[in-house]
Amino acid sequence: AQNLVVNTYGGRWEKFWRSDLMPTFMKAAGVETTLDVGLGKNFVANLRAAGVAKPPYSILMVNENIASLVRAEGYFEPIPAAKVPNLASVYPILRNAEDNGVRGIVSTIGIGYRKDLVKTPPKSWSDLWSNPEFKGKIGLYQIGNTAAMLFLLMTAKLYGGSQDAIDRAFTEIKKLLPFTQADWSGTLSTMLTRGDVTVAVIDFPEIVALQKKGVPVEMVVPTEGVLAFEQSFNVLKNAPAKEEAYKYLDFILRPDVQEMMAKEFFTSPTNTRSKLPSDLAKDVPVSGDRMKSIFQFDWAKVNPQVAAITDRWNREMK
Amino acid sequence: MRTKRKPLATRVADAVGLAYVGAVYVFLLLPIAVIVLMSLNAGEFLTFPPQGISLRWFGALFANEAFMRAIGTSLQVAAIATVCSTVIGVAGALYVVRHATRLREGLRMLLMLPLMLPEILTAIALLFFLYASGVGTRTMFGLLVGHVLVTLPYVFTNVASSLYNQDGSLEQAARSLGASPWRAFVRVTLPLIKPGIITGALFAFVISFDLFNMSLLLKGIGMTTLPLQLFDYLRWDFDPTAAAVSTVSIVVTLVAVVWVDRTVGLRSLRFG
Amino acid sequence: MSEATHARAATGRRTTRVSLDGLRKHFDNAPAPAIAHLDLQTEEGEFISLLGPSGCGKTTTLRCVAGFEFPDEGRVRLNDEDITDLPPEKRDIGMVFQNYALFPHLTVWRNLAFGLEMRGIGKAECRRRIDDVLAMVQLTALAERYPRQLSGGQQQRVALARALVIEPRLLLLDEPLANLDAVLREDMRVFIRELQKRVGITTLYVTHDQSEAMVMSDRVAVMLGGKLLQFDVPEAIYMRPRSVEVARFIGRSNLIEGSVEGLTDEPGPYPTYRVSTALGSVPASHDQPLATGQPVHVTIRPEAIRFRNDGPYAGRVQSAYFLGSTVEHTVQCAGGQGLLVQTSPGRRLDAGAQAAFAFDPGHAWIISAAP
Amino acid sequence: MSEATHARAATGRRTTRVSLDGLRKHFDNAPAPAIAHLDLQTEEGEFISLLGPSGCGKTTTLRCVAGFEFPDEGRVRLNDEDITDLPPEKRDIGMVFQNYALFPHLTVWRNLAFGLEMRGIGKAECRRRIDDVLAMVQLTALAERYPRQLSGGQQQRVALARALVIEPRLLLLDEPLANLDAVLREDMRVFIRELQKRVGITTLYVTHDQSEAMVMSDRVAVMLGGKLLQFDVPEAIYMRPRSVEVARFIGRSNLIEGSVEGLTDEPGPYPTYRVSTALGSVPASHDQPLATGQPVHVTIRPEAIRFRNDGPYAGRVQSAYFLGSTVEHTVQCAGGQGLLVQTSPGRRLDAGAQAAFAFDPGHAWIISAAP
Amino acid sequence: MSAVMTAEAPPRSSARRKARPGRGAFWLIAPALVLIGVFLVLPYLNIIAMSLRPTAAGAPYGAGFTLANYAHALGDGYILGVLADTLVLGATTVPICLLLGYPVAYHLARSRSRWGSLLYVLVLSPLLVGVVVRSFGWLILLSGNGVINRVLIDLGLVETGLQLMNNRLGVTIALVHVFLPFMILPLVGVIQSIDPTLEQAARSLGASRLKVFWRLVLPMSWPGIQAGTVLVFVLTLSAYVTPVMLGGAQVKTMSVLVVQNLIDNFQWPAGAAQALVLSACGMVAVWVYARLTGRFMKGLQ
Ligand SMILES: Nc1ncnc2c1ncn2[C@@H]1O[C@H](COP(=O)(O)OP(=O)(O)OP(=O)(O)O)[C@@H](O)[C@H]1O
Ligand SMILES: Nc1ncnc2c1ncn2[C@@H]1O[C@H](COP(=O)(O)OP(=O)(O)OP(=O)(O)O)[C@@H](O)[C@H]1O
Ligand SMILES: NCCCCNCCCN
Ligand SMILES: [Mg+2]
Ligand SMILES: [Mg+2]
Repeated sequence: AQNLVVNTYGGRWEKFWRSDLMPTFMKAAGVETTLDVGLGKNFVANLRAAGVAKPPYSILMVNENIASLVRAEGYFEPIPAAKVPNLASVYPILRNAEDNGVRGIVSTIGIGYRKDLVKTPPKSWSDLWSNPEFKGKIGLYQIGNTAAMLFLLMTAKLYGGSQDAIDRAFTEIKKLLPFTQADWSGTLSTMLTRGDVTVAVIDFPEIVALQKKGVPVEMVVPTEGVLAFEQSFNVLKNAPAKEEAYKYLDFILRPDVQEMMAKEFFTSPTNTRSKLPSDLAKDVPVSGDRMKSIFQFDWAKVNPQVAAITDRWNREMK
Repeated sequence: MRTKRKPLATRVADAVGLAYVGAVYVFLLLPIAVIVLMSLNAGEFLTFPPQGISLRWFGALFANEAFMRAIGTSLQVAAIATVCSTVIGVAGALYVVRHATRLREGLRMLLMLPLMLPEILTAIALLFFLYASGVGTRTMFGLLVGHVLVTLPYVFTNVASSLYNQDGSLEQAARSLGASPWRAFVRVTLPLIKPGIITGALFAFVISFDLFNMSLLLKGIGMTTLPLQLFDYLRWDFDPTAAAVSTVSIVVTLVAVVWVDRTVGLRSLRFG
Repeated sequence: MSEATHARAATGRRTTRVSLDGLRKHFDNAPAPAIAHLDLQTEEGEFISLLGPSGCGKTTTLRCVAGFEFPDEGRVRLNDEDITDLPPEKRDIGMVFQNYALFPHLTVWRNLAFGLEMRGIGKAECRRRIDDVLAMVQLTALAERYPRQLSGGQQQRVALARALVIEPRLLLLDEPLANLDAVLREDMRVFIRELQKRVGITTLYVTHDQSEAMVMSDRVAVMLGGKLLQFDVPEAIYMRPRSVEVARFIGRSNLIEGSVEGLTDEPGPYPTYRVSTALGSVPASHDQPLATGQPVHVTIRPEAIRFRNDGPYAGRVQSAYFLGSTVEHTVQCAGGQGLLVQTSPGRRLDAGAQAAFAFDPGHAWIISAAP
Repeated sequence: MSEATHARAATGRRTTRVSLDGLRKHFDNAPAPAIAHLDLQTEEGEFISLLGPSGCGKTTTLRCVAGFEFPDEGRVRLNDEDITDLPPEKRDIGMVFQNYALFPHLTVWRNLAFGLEMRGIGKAECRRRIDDVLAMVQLTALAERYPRQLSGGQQQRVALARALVIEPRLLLLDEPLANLDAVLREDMRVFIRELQKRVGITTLYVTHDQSEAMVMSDRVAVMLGGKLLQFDVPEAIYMRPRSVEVARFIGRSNLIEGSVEGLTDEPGPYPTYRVSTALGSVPASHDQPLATGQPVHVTIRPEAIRFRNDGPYAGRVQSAYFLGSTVEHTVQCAGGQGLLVQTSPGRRLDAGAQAAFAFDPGHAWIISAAP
Repeated sequence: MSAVMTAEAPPRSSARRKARPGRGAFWLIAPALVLIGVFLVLPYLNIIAMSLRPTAAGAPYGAGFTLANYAHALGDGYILGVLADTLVLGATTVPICLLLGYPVAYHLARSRSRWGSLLYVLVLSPLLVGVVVRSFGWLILLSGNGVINRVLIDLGLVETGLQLMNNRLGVTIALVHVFLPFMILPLVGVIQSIDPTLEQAARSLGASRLKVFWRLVLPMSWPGIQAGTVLVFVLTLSAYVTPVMLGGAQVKTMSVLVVQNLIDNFQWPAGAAQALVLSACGMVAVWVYARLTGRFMKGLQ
């Protein structure tokens, strides 16, 4: 079999891929892999510089919002159900039209806060606006990070009724100012740890990791629903190792592999057939039926506006 | 003017000056001291002051395959890039100083150009160019080219200035003693401009070892350099391993710098 | 090459005739040629000084011989071998630079070994030759020093030794003493000259110091503006200059304008003429026939004039400087002519004194306007 | 300050006595003191040369006077004002450095203006003074040039002008001619000396070139190893050295060992003794009483010896060098004594010739072993 | 690498012959020319072309050419503001580096201390730590609950923590830190080459130590000041990691904006145009500066 280039992020992601995922996949499928570590946007920059005809990857894992953009440019193709049997048991909300890409890993995003520094813990997203305790102590992401875009679109939905109510969302988020903007999860974690912020929009796996290190933080699944970093897996139209890519995707979607990720990595299993042990329920608060509570957005509508939104965020949120 | 009889006003002025200079040195050292102390932290977090002293994070580092690989890659890239930019830069400086006539200033500007252009834009330009020409980023080639481009001006200025300072009649003396042009270069010019070359190479190495934007875009698929690895690592994990890596790389570079000091003396460091 | 070298080593000396034929060199961007036209032939083993004011083309001439500059016209020959187009390293010429150009990264010993190594000469032979030369320049004890650890005079001797150890066919020296102080310079002059005599190597020596050229040379070539003005033994250059420029440049001299009155029959190695000048009618020698009425200059060296109470000429001493071994007077004569007179301290006159003086016709030399 | 300046400007000259009293300076880490003990008093307007071999403490002395070095002991006084502890900028002393130390970023004009501006002197006065000084050093045309656009001699004159334009109380020159070539050096000597005479400023001049010191100075201070050996007018230093070291250092001299035989009654400005030497019994002068049998040296200058067929002493000419205006002979005498003899070219003897010679007792000077 | 210096002897013609060392040595510069020509100039031509393309959805760029990207980059108040901020950042970092660096350079150049080498290591130290970790060190020092604020609070100098980062101040501090070596090293070289007798000459002409510095040493340091300031300015303009890590969302520099456009938002044509505008401004600034300061260096070769 051909060597398959597999991409992932750094830090704990890379560690998990190297020590667990890749050896297991090798054992299961007999495919040699090369791990490419980076950021979603660098992968895409590479892809676009290379062009549709000669992609450097066969399969690409990126956040769904980014994937949808590249998909529109014709880089990906639908995944044949026959080649990837596990596709069928993925939660329907995580599957795309024509199975052009599938969201295989989900890290849900809610609210995290410092138990010791917050008197009234938040229960819902709206508490961010209403609890005066939080004024100036809120941590959000910079607009370059997917989470910030998710938060914006959700605000539009909550306050304006639909994801299209971007203006309203801006108006509302500006009411949260001043808030601290982190460029990535690690920074936000540090700020929480150090008490520079006491409450943050942050993904749960990050909070769990902090708890394991003994930081007094707690997570809240907001009543309105949760956001999520959805890792979208896409097979390239002109993939140099297409068969191996299918095998890899099928492996990722396997119920047991999803359980393994949840255990080591605190992501929410995306396969309906996965069973989460009860002792994990506290660390992975959103799974099974609650997967429905993940906000979903139409990225095709957002993508053309990304530049304008970024621009506006740059100007207004400071 | 340095004796027993220095007037009081002079001594006071000297003391004030010395205090100012000392403060700048403290400023230079501050973040580095913080990082070294953090790497010795016994606790779980990258915090300051450290919660006890231990070497556990160095253990974690040496056990971390990804970091060790990244360090290896960075050393390899920096070494190759340094060799390339040194060879190209020395030859270029020789031409510009000793042979160029009318084009001298133009050529000098050209060789300094990579320093004048924003690194990130150069990186993107190169990325497109590499794919357009079919080279791509499957290999280290593009990354190396980028590093050589960025480090070339550092070698060039250092070597050029030591060539300017070197007396041209030495080469002629060698010729009149029967040395061919090549042997005159190897036996006389080269040893004499060695400090310039080593200084330039030192800069090239240190700069390449820490190059971020260029590496971010041009790194070969499946590889990573230390600054990238650190950046990616800190994105997700904020434990003192990152500080430990930095401490190790400070120590490694320090050894290199001390070696340079022993061979050519840091006092020969010049720039521009 | 190594065979030839051995032959040379055996004899220990190599004498060569240098011949510059119609040399011309005009640098780009230069208003005038650095060498306008130069013909110069030496004998074997001669010590020749190129003497002239700054910018007259001395260095350029030497560099053409060494091969660092290629003449526009003309040929450079060593013993009839045309070397004009050879690169410097094939010419087998030893050169001593004004700033010595010692290799600062090599010890004295390795500086000397450099040229021998370039010739592929074996270890033992190298050692022997370097030992010899070091002894010759009295630097044996300093072989392991680096150039910067040597005094100016010592560096100078290393530079000389380095040029000599390759036993070159010809030795070129470009103002090798210009960087030394007066005391050291005097010592080195004697040293170089005696060494050259002992080794017997043909030498071209560039200087703009006339006394240096006088003391050291078998013959002196006086240059001006890229041309050769006079090429002769030092005494002839000093006593019998062919042109006003040479007289002015070589030593202090009194130049008196005048016109030829006629030949006399005074005895002497050269015919004596009478010349009508501001001082009156003056006897002076010349070796060429001169026409009556021809405008000429008479040159008289300051030390050739003697104060004598019965002297035929008179003037007033304006100043007298004590120079150690001599006293130098300026004398204002009748007719407005100023004269320089040098005497021993015992015969000095003080400023303000009236002076009568005389000189031998043999010490007054005529320079004819059209040479 | 500005009032004083005007007073000065009016007179145009400021003369000063310098007095160094018991100066001592020992650098840290130096094995011996740079100045061991120095007493030296000048008259107003005198031109004094400090003469001595390298390392004898000349520069250190000057730097103590200028205020760049503070002496360990002793005082520096100008006209009885003790300036030992003043910083250099308050001393009002003009200094000319060996390498000129012209400010490369300023034009000639602004180099000269520097010291005046430091004194807060007004524009018009500045202009007047600079114009004057520029005319004096003949550089008016070059006022807008930068130092690097000037020749060595021109730079030298700018340095001089810059020191003079502030109308200092004292002028210090530290080997200001050492970087010039021989021809230019001679010109500059005369130039400096005449300028100094015209301005009348007291001057300390450092050199290690004895002929320079001789030509230029009113008095010469000969130093060795941080001590003053002799301080006198040039002629006395030359003709009547007080020690063997002075005789050796000043000019070429013949030093003959001997012992006093007794006083003669020959006439002359100084008593004449007979001294028993390798040449035989020799008449020589001295100004102090000497005991019979006392070991002494006799010094005779080469130019004081004359070849004369009836001369009382004999030897063999070993070499004869033509030096232009003179010829220098080495003569080997009976008893193994070697002598240097300098004659005019007309009286030369060739190498190998037998020579008889003589000298005046007035030109042979006795140096007593214990001074 | 053979036959480095000069070519062979010139032809044996008796016409005007010249030594032409330049020709044979041309290949010495060839590798550098190839490297820069092929891997810098050509790619930039491509970028320039790209900056003239229209933006398009569903493709990297649209067909045809337009000046719209430049019109936007140069016409939009916000972008111009960021550009101005960036230039101002350069223009503040440079003098601070100079102010901090000059005394250190002077001390280093004039000290004959045995610790000289150690001091050089100290000066170089910011370069020995990677940019990411170095910035992180500053983060630890400057953040709201950072070391500096805690010390200040413990000493009772302030009540609540000062805002030392996520603003221009933090970015400037970190940039000054890392670029100081680039200011100090050229200065050391120049100051070392100032002849100490010049200072003595000035003093003997009546200048106090302060005046000597002001009228002599400083003007003569201009070549070093120029080299250092240009270097620091140019490096500041293209700094990326430091503004991102210490500026938070509050400090946007052109580099950050360009990366956002080119990398995050895939707005290649617009990003390229902005980047080129930045480069052009930088180069023009350097050129004007070199022109202006050139006057101060007239006498200094
Ligand atoms: N490379 C060159 N390019 C142009 N002109 C030159 C070059 N080298 C020398 N010249 C000019 O040629 C003339 C002769 O120069 P050369 O160096 O031979 O003089 P020189 O007699 O050695 O003088 P000096 O005593 O000052 O050393 C001078 O006018 C000089 O300016
Ligand atoms: N800064 C110093 N530290 C230690 N020793 C010094 C220093 N300056 C001078 N000396 C020593 O003091 C002695 C006198 O030095 P000085 O410079 O006065 O000599 P000089 O007569 O001017 O010699 P030269 O003719 O070589 O210039 C020398 O032995 C010198 O080595
Ligand atoms: N811990 C959650 C990781 C989600 C990955 N998102 C990457 C976004 C990069 N911009
Ligand atoms: Mg010359
Ligand atoms: Mg001295």
